[in-house]
Amino acid sequence: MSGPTSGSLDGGSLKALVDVDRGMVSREIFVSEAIYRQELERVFARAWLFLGHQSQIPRPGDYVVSSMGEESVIVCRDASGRIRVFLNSCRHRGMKVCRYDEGHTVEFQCPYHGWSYGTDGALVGVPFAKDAYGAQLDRARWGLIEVAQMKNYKGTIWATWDSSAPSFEEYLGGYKLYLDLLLDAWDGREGGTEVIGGTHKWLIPCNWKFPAENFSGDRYHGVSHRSVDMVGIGPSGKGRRDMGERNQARWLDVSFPDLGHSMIAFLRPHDAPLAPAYQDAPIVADYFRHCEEERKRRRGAEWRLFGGPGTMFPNTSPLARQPRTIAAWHPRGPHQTEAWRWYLVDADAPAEVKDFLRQYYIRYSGPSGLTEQDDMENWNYAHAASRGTIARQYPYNYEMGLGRATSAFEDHGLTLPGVINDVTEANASEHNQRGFYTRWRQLMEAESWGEIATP
Amino acid sequence: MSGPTSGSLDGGSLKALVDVDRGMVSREIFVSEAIYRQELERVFARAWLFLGHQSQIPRPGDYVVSSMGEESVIVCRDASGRIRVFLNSCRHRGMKVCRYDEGHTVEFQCPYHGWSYGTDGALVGVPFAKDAYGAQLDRARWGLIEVAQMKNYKGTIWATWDSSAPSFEEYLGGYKLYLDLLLDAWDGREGGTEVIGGTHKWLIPCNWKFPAENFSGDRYHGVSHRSVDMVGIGPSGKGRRDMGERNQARWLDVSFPDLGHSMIAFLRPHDAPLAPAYQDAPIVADYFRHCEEERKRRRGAEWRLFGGPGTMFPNTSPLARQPRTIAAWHPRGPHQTEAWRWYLVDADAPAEVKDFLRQYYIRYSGPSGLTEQDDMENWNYAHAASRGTIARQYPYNYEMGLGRATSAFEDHGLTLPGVINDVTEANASEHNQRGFYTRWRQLMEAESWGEIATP
Amino acid sequence: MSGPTSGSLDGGSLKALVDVDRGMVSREIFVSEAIYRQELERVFARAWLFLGHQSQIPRPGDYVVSSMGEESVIVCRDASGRIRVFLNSCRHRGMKVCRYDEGHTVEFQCPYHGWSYGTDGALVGVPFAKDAYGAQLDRARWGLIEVAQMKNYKGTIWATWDSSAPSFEEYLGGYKLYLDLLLDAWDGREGGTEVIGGTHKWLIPCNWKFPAENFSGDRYHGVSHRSVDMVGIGPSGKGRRDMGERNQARWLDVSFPDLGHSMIAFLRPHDAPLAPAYQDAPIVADYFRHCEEERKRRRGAEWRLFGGPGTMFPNTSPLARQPRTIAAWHPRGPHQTEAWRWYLVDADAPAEVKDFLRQYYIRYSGPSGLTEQDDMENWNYAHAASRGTIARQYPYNYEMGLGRATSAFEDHGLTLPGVINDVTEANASEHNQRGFYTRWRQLMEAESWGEIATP
Amino acid sequence: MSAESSPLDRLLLKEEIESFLYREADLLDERRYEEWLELFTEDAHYWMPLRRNVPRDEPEREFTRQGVDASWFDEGKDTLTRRVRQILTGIHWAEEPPSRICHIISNVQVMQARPAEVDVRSRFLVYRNRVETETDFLVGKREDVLRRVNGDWRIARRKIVLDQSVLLAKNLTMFF
Amino acid sequence: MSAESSPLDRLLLKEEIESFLYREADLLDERRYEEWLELFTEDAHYWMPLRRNVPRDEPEREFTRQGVDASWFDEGKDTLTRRVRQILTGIHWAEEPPSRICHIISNVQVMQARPAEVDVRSRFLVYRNRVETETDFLVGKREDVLRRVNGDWRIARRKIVLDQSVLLAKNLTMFF
Amino acid sequence: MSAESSPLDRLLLKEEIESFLYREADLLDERRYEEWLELFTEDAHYWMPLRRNVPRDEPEREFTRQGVDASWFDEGKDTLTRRVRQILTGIHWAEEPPSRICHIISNVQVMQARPAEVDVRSRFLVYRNRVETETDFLVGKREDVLRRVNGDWRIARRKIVLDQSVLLAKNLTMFF
Ligand code: FES
Ligand code: FES
Ligand code: FES
Ligand SMILES: [Fe+3]
Ligand SMILES: [Fe+3]
Ligand SMILES: [Fe+3]
Repeated sequence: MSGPTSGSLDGGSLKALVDVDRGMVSREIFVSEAIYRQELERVFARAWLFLGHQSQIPRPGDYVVSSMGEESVIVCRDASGRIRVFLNSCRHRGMKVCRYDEGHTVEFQCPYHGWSYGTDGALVGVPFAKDAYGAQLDRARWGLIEVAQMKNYKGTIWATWDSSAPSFEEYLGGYKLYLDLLLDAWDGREGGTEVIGGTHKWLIPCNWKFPAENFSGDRYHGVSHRSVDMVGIGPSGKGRRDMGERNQARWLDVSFPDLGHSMIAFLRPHDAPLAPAYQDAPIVADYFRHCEEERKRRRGAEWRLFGGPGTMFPNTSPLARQPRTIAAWHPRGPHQTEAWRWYLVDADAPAEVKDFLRQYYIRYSGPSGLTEQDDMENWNYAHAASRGTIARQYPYNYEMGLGRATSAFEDHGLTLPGVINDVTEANASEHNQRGFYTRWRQLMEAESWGEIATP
Repeated sequence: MSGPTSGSLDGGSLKALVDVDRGMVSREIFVSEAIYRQELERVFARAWLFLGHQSQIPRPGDYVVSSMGEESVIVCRDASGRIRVFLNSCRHRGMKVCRYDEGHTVEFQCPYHGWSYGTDGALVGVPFAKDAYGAQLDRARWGLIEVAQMKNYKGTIWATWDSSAPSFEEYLGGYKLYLDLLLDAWDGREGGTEVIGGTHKWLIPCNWKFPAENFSGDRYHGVSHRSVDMVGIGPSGKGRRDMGERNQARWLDVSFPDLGHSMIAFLRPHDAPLAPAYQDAPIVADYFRHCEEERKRRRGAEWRLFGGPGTMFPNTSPLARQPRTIAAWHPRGPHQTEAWRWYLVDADAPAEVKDFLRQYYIRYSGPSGLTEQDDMENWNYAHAASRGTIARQYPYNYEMGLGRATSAFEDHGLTLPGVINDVTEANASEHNQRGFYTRWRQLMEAESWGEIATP
Repeated sequence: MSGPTSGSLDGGSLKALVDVDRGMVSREIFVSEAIYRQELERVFARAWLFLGHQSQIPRPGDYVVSSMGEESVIVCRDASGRIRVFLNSCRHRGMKVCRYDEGHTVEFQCPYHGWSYGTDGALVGVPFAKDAYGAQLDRARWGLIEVAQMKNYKGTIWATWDSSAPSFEEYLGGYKLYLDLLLDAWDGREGGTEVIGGTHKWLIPCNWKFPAENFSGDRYHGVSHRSVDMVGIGPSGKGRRDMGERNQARWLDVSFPDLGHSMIAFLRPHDAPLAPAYQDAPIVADYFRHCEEERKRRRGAEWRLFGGPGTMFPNTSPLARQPRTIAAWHPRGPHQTEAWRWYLVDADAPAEVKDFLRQYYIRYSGPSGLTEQDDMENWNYAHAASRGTIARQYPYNYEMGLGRATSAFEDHGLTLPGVINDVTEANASEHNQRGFYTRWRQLMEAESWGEIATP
Repeated sequence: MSAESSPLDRLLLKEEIESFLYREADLLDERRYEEWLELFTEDAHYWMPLRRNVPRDEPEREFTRQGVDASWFDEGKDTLTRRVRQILTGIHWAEEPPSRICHIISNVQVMQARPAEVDVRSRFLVYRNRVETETDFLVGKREDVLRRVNGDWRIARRKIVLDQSVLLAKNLTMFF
Repeated sequence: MSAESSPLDRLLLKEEIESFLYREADLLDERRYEEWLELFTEDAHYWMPLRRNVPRDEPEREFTRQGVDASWFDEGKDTLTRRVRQILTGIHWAEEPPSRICHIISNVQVMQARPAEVDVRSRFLVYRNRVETETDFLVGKREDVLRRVNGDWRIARRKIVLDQSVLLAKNLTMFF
Repeated sequence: MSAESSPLDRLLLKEEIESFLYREADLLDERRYEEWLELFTEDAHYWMPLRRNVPRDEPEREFTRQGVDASWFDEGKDTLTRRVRQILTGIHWAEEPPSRICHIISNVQVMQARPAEVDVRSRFLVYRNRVETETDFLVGKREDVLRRVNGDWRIARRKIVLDQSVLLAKNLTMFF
């Protein structure tokens, strides 16, 4: 019976499957049914997961439906304006209480027998309550199932089902600096970002870890995107993005192995001018040049740091720069992933800037994006070709850049958190992916958060 | 290997999953693969299942294909006119011997190698029998696999694979009185019903127990059907059905927990006149008024009793009154049900009456029925929203009307069999559903019928 | 976790499922998930499998993609002209390196990160090799995964993943004489066959063993094909094929139980003239008459032997005569098979002959073939009707012709290898099928080839 | 067609009919159900029989009989109207949220033209997608009798032949 | 089209062709196979090649070659007739019970008109549903040469391009 | 349609449009992408919004808004051209090997004709099959504005309404 503890793997077998130190990871963890079930219980039922952005539900009574692991959740603002997150399933017979993607309501009425729940999850309406139930039903115990912890971090909404999970701040740890590269306004002010209306949602026939590890720091798959680089869709009309600022910067693979988070980051020279960007659109170029100067003023040396794609463990991928997006990779069985994609802009950027970015974002990203179409193709057939009896006997290779990282990165007096592999010369490494699987194995082995020493 | 005894659950775990006394039932029993496999072995391979109506196969040689659990069976009349039920699979290499839904034949010839079987199941034809097999093949041992017990009860055909199962009469027990409300003629004569030509067959994406428990006695889901009540499809032009007779009656939830059968029933006042019904069609109204008077004459006080939907354990649902139908909920995996629906009328009712009822039945029932379309929607998404890692940790609530039932129901000298919960005041209860799961657990726990004391 | 040894069945349970001596085989072996997984590991990962024909890849750099078990393999000619067989999965992240069915190349470049492999499987190209990997990556250890043994036998290409498997010659054993009936030129010269361009590939909803055992020697399913016999598609305009030569011959079911191979064979009288054939096409008739005379001259008494369908264990089916084809039955889950079909002709037959045969082959064979369309229908519904809880309790019957075979066949001084059942009188037997399952059980029980004494 | 009518007349008639059926599809898929109802005559009959698997030589057993046996639909304008009203309540859960439906209409043929009526055949592929991933394909044929009612075409009879026996959908909330 | 023909002529011709193809679809789906055969000329050729996955710049390798390589169909009227006869025996198990088949025909184009022949293109979605839940979708294009034989159109050549490589059906008992 | 135009004029216009759309489908499915691009005006706009599940009485929330919200496509001729160029590189892996695509186009309607432009509606079933068994069905509607540019029709605007919310395909490398 596929109950809570079914098929759980002891540390031993996991250690054999995921040997990070030697850079070997078994294909089993991508294709095995049993490992997948354990992931649902030990990763997705415990970890902090990304749900959406506060700008999707500005007013009390606004709600949007999101997903945690395989399950549907309601994210809404209660009457008091607090954001609440509930399992989208009635306590009576489990009916999916809300089948709309978003809207505004005072309560959620179940269409099966009519139990209704307030925006605070309380069971407020029960047909024939007095006559049929009398004292039998203790309403207080039968409200919607709420997440154990919820966090609104700079407008992004996160939650976990596990009350013993570390606080969001602990869970985020030193990664804060890098996540903020996405969430702070371009001019360096805290927060100040919003999402463009409309979330891309689509199905990919691969295990959720393919996109998660790819975004965590795969600088190596240039071949995947050579065709788009040839035709050019970038903000300056060439390539995928503006490379000027990258080319003059140090390339850093930043990982927090004890947290599982990572990002591709860049560090500008301490003494270089701004590289030109957004040359297809003067207004946009002006806006960002202005923002950069503001940011420099506000942040000082830290201004030199800018980000690329990354993954916040387990399945949230911020992309801090070009294009500026955030993705969630929802598991849908071991062989399928449902991808959700949000697009971010500075809330108070001029309309022309938002419009320009929106068009760039969608021609780059997701199933219609010239760039990512090829990622999907590769994840699809990499997964499919790894399922076989023979294939599963051969591990994937994560040796690239083994043993080259430092925990004490410093550049002209600027220190950066995380275990950092400078790949300016190497071009790429699998440092971030190794960090991802280090944390993955830790959660998969542990019976509970208690066993996991917080850094 | 998913053999006969694979994954069988001991009583302990089942007890934890189904706690009827407290009105708690785990979602696992609806979504677990292992529990489903055990149901096929311990419920569907043992219980008496409904197959069809004798009026579908009037003459010797007539046959109709039906279903038991996941498997196809041939229901036919042999040369002697006896009704026989066989597994629809050749003994040689398993070919589905009959791929037609119904017809007339003298034998069933297998299209693969041509073994042919008489309408009595005997292996009557074997190509090259003498030369190829000689004495090797003992034909007597290789006829079609026949059910262990078959019963034609008032025209309805039932069977079980288990020779140690109680007789149909024992299995039916005190529920006879209620099943007869469907099967006897409206005027009180024994039997005398027939089915309208054509069986509705369709797939529902939910576990088979959703419809089974819903029909067993769910008076509580009025919200599901509010839209059809608003537009009105009833025989008097309003609502879903004629409520007059119900409104003046006592509402009884009747369950036989030790059998698993149940029905929503009604008891007229001992002294009230007939409420008007079928006001859209004078001829029909006259017919039923006449029948009710006849019935009163024939049945005396018992006439006061009339029925609604019910479920005869495990998966047969008679609906005794408006609309008068019988349904079988065939399991098709834990997450899918194939519903079959037959429509009943008095065999000797006038053509206008049959015609009126036929149209009412199909605008009410099944996938094109204005009423039941919404049931399917609810069962679909109640099931889907119950599959998740978190959802499965929360039981369904069956507390409604706990501890209010009596085993000694009496009204003005009329006693009724079964454990009865009078919900005239309460409007609804989950008494019948609790009875259903009591029996379900009993069969799932028992190694054999021997372990189950017949009441 | 569905790892290498998961769910493996001990000999005991297999013995109970496959009782060849009594001619009983459980339906479980066709429908059980666990048995299927064990087949992938113990049959398909060990046995010699058919991949294609050398005439598909004449020049160095030519390749064709084929299948072993569930997995895709690349069959190519390396620069030196040697035929090599590789798992079609990149060593880095598993990407399907070649997604084309056939072509010509100097290397296979992976579309994900660009590792490239030579036609000899060597990892020849690694982006940023020096900078990103340096010494970390030992290229010699990360070439494409190559089969353990490969054999080009008279133009047909075979391979096995198991280095401890017997050589192809041992594995083929005495079956050589019969396989050569397909692979030698009609006029008796060794080899000299080629395949027509284009391989039929299609999906059948049944277990792979249905077609495998059917081709192994099912003379008994004439009923399946009665309709095509009535309309006539044979080379002489009547029936399915020319029966003249069969009708005057002895019918032999030839099996090698310790190898699992078998064929339907025929032995001409030692003193009879050639029966007429190909009467629809004089040129073709002349060609074959001429070839037969040549063959008689070359082969002497052995000329009397000609072949029909057969199966070389586990999943390759040569059909030596009319129509002259070879099939591979690729497992695609317990309930699905992907069939591949190649069509053979004498390489130097006249164009008219090749053209005539091509048209005959495809009107007979595969999903558009008037004959085999009905086989697919039977395999589909025989499998489907064998999955149920009750059906699985009843074994299939393989009693036909039990105990009638001899290991010392002789006719007018001509002896033939194999255990032979003369069915000239009996018309049919299940001798060959029993041999197939004897070998099947042997491989399924054995932990390794070491345990299996080679005959 | 009436013998005397010219090829061009026939073509123009067919064009009218085709436009009518395409417009009908628009009304349905844009959820303009009340306008759709107006396309039916007051005495309209809308029927979809059940289908059985029977031997090739017993075609008369394949379809359930009109007016006698059960069917998927056997409607007059009254019940069609109630179905529409039910959807418009906004609490007909099976259509809430509304499905995304596409009527691919093809093979339009005018079989016979009488003074005021024409017999029309067409085929449909009805695609339904709803909520997240729920998807149905319903494929088959329609036989209509269209009647000209003061200048406009109306549907007087529609027989729908669905090419399924076991219905491969949980319900039939869409129209055909 | 021949240069001189007027738009109206072309339109009337196209209408003729369309009606012909729709009528053909009716004959097939109503299992009137013998009437369907009459739509073919005596020298008709009916061909469905196999398809391979090959690089974009090697299109010549994609289809198997007529008269040389294997194919799904490579038929004259004689074998088509035998296929029909086989179905009508009532013991062609693959079509017993008969499948429920629907030919959705679309994108009809008259490419070229010669005195007695026209080149016609069309697309098909062939839906097959049989027994209980068995369902296949076969989608692709047809290239026909229709010939006028004493007043009636006949199919002289039909090339069928199925948009699949591995056939996603257990057999091809239906016609295209 | 413009009031004065005769039924025959309208029919001939519709025929022109239909042929245009069928020819477009041929160019796409034959992978003649550069010729396909020529069918668009220089100022062409090609847009496919996202769809949400919302209550029946809030239809305005169903589609993402043009020029403001995210969408599947929001293209000018420039990006369409880049998409085509990318496919033609031969290393756009998502289309290598090339997919087998079929555009079933139906329900073609000329809604309105202005001097130089017509509003056209049509429906599509886009079938994609690639590599071995990968298969997608994408079904929906198109609203085009076609413009006559020195004698030939060109696509000036195309709005594509896909009848899905969660996209049931891994990518959208095909055109609509
Ligand atoms: S399921 Fe929600 S009220 Fe019953
Ligand atoms: S399977 Fe029925 S005769 Fe062989
Ligand atoms: S998967 Fe092949 S190079 Fe990375
Ligand atoms: Fe990428
Ligand atoms: Fe209900
Ligand atoms: Fe056969």
